[in-house]
Amino acid sequence: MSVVFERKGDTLVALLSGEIDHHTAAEFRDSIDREAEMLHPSVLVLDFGGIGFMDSSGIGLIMGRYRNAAAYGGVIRVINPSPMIERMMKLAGMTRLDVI
Amino acid sequence: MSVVFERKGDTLVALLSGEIDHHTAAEFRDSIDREAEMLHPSVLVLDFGGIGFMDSSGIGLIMGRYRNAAAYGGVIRVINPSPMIERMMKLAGMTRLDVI
Amino acid sequence: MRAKAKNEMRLVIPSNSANESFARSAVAAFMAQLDPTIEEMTDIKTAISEAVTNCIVHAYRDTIGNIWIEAKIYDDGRICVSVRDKGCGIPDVSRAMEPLFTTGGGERAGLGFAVMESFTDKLRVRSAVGKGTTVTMEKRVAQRYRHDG
Amino acid sequence: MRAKAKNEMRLVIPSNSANESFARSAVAAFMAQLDPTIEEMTDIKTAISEAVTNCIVHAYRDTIGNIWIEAKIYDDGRICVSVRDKGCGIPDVSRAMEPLFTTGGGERAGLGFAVMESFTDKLRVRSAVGKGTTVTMEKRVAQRYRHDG
Ligand SMILES: Nc1ncnc2c1ncn2[C@@H]1O[C@H](COP(=O)(O)OP(=O)(O)O)[C@@H](O)[C@H]1O
Ligand SMILES: Nc1ncnc2c1ncn2[C@@H]1O[C@H](COP(=O)(O)OP(=O)(O)O)[C@@H](O)[C@H]1O
Repeated sequence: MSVVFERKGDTLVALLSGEIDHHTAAEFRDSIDREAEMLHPSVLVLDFGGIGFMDSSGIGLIMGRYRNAAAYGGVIRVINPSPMIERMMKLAGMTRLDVI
Repeated sequence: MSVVFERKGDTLVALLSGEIDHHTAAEFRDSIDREAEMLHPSVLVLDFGGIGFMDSSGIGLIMGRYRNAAAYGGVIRVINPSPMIERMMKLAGMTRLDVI
Repeated sequence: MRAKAKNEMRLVIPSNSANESFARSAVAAFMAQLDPTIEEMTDIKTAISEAVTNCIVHAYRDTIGNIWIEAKIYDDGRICVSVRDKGCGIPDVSRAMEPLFTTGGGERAGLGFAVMESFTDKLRVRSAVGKGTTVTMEKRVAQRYRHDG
Repeated sequence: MRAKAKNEMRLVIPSNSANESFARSAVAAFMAQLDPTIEEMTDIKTAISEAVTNCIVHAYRDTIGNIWIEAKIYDDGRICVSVRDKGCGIPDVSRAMEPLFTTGGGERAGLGFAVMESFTDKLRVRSAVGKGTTVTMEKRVAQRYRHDG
């Protein structure tokens, strides 16, 4: 797994690569939270374009980041989910969340 | 696994692809023998360029074709072995066989 | 009458989270004999990942225990996988299976069973508190023409 | 003193020849945790393929029986794999291990043990006629720097 960060003004983009399961979710979480804690970006973009596999731990990862961002007044956006990941997000009712 | 044949005069080239183990060796053997029985080529070329994995069943495959060819006065040649396959052939003392 | 399995495998692994990816890869490699599509393969991998994660996160919460995985494939293209633990068990299975229900805290989505249900054709959960849990899943892989029988 | 295994797996499969490729893929997927080179991976896959094939071709010649595969990995980068059958056994192990010796007929090269020996660091064979055979192999994978510990 790896996370590459890019700052665009008040937006932080996290480009995730690899597979997301409960094991790797902890690593993704730690590295995203470390960066977001420092910057408190008003928009945190999670780019799932490099994710080849994801189970429901990935939904937990999104929900956890959503709560963290909400706590300091930020929002998150999910971009480039594969059809598989979209299907998982629908299962989670995530069309209502502020994620595209 | 698959075998593609090419005739060049008295030479029959068999282009092998896939993995060779005891399970697939039987399929490789049947399809090579069927063609060789019909044509009795004076040179049977086994092209290992498309073989991604091979265990010692591949050496058995070569030795069996060598014996069959010898029975009707033909010879065989092995071409494009990977370093791994070459190592296996050396283990079998196959530098002495008429195989390059 | 139940068809005889064409092939089967049994796998035992400790509940290390590093084994989540191994378990789904192993079942996928076994399933390759059915010549599934990438999507069918991913569905099964995802469902296995959920079941194995539940053993690691819930069944053996603060300990390491064994996970038993059994897979069978049938001539008609079905794959049947069971994932078993001897962990804490589930007091109320139908409640546990409700989407979004979780006892796992903020980083769990409560969607494991929902995913297993949605990504396979059949899901059965048997559990006894203090004894453990067995999850059995079945999926039919579309039969395509195979040139080598 | 023997180091404790960092991870392990046990796999049981019937002696279908279709399982040769599954067995080596499963061990390779397990071994991935050691971050081996492609060549180290291929060495182990080849050795496993030989051991499993021997169970199928020799141990259970005209029948189907179970094959037990156990793999352990250690913090120092070693992988240890055993392949066990309850088949016919080997009457003379040192003779069987001689290169080119085979009871398998014209399509067997008699090189299985030679390959296992050459492609791993340690090979041990224990066998009892009528009871079965256990082959144990060990290989050390070069330790490389790992950024995620
Ligand atoms: N193997 C298991 N052993 C014990 N409890 C389990 C097991 N699997 C599931 N559970 C219980 O069922 C709940 C719902 O599981 P699931 O739908 O997979 O969501 P999640 O894993 O995100 O919590 C878990 O939070 C847990 O309480
Ligand atoms: N698991 C086994 N059970 C019974 N006999 C075996 C087993 N493994 C090997 N043998 C015997 O040892 C011989 C040599 O084995 P090997 O070096 O692997 O070559 P090959 O498999 O090509 O015969 C075999 O021909 C067989 O007689």
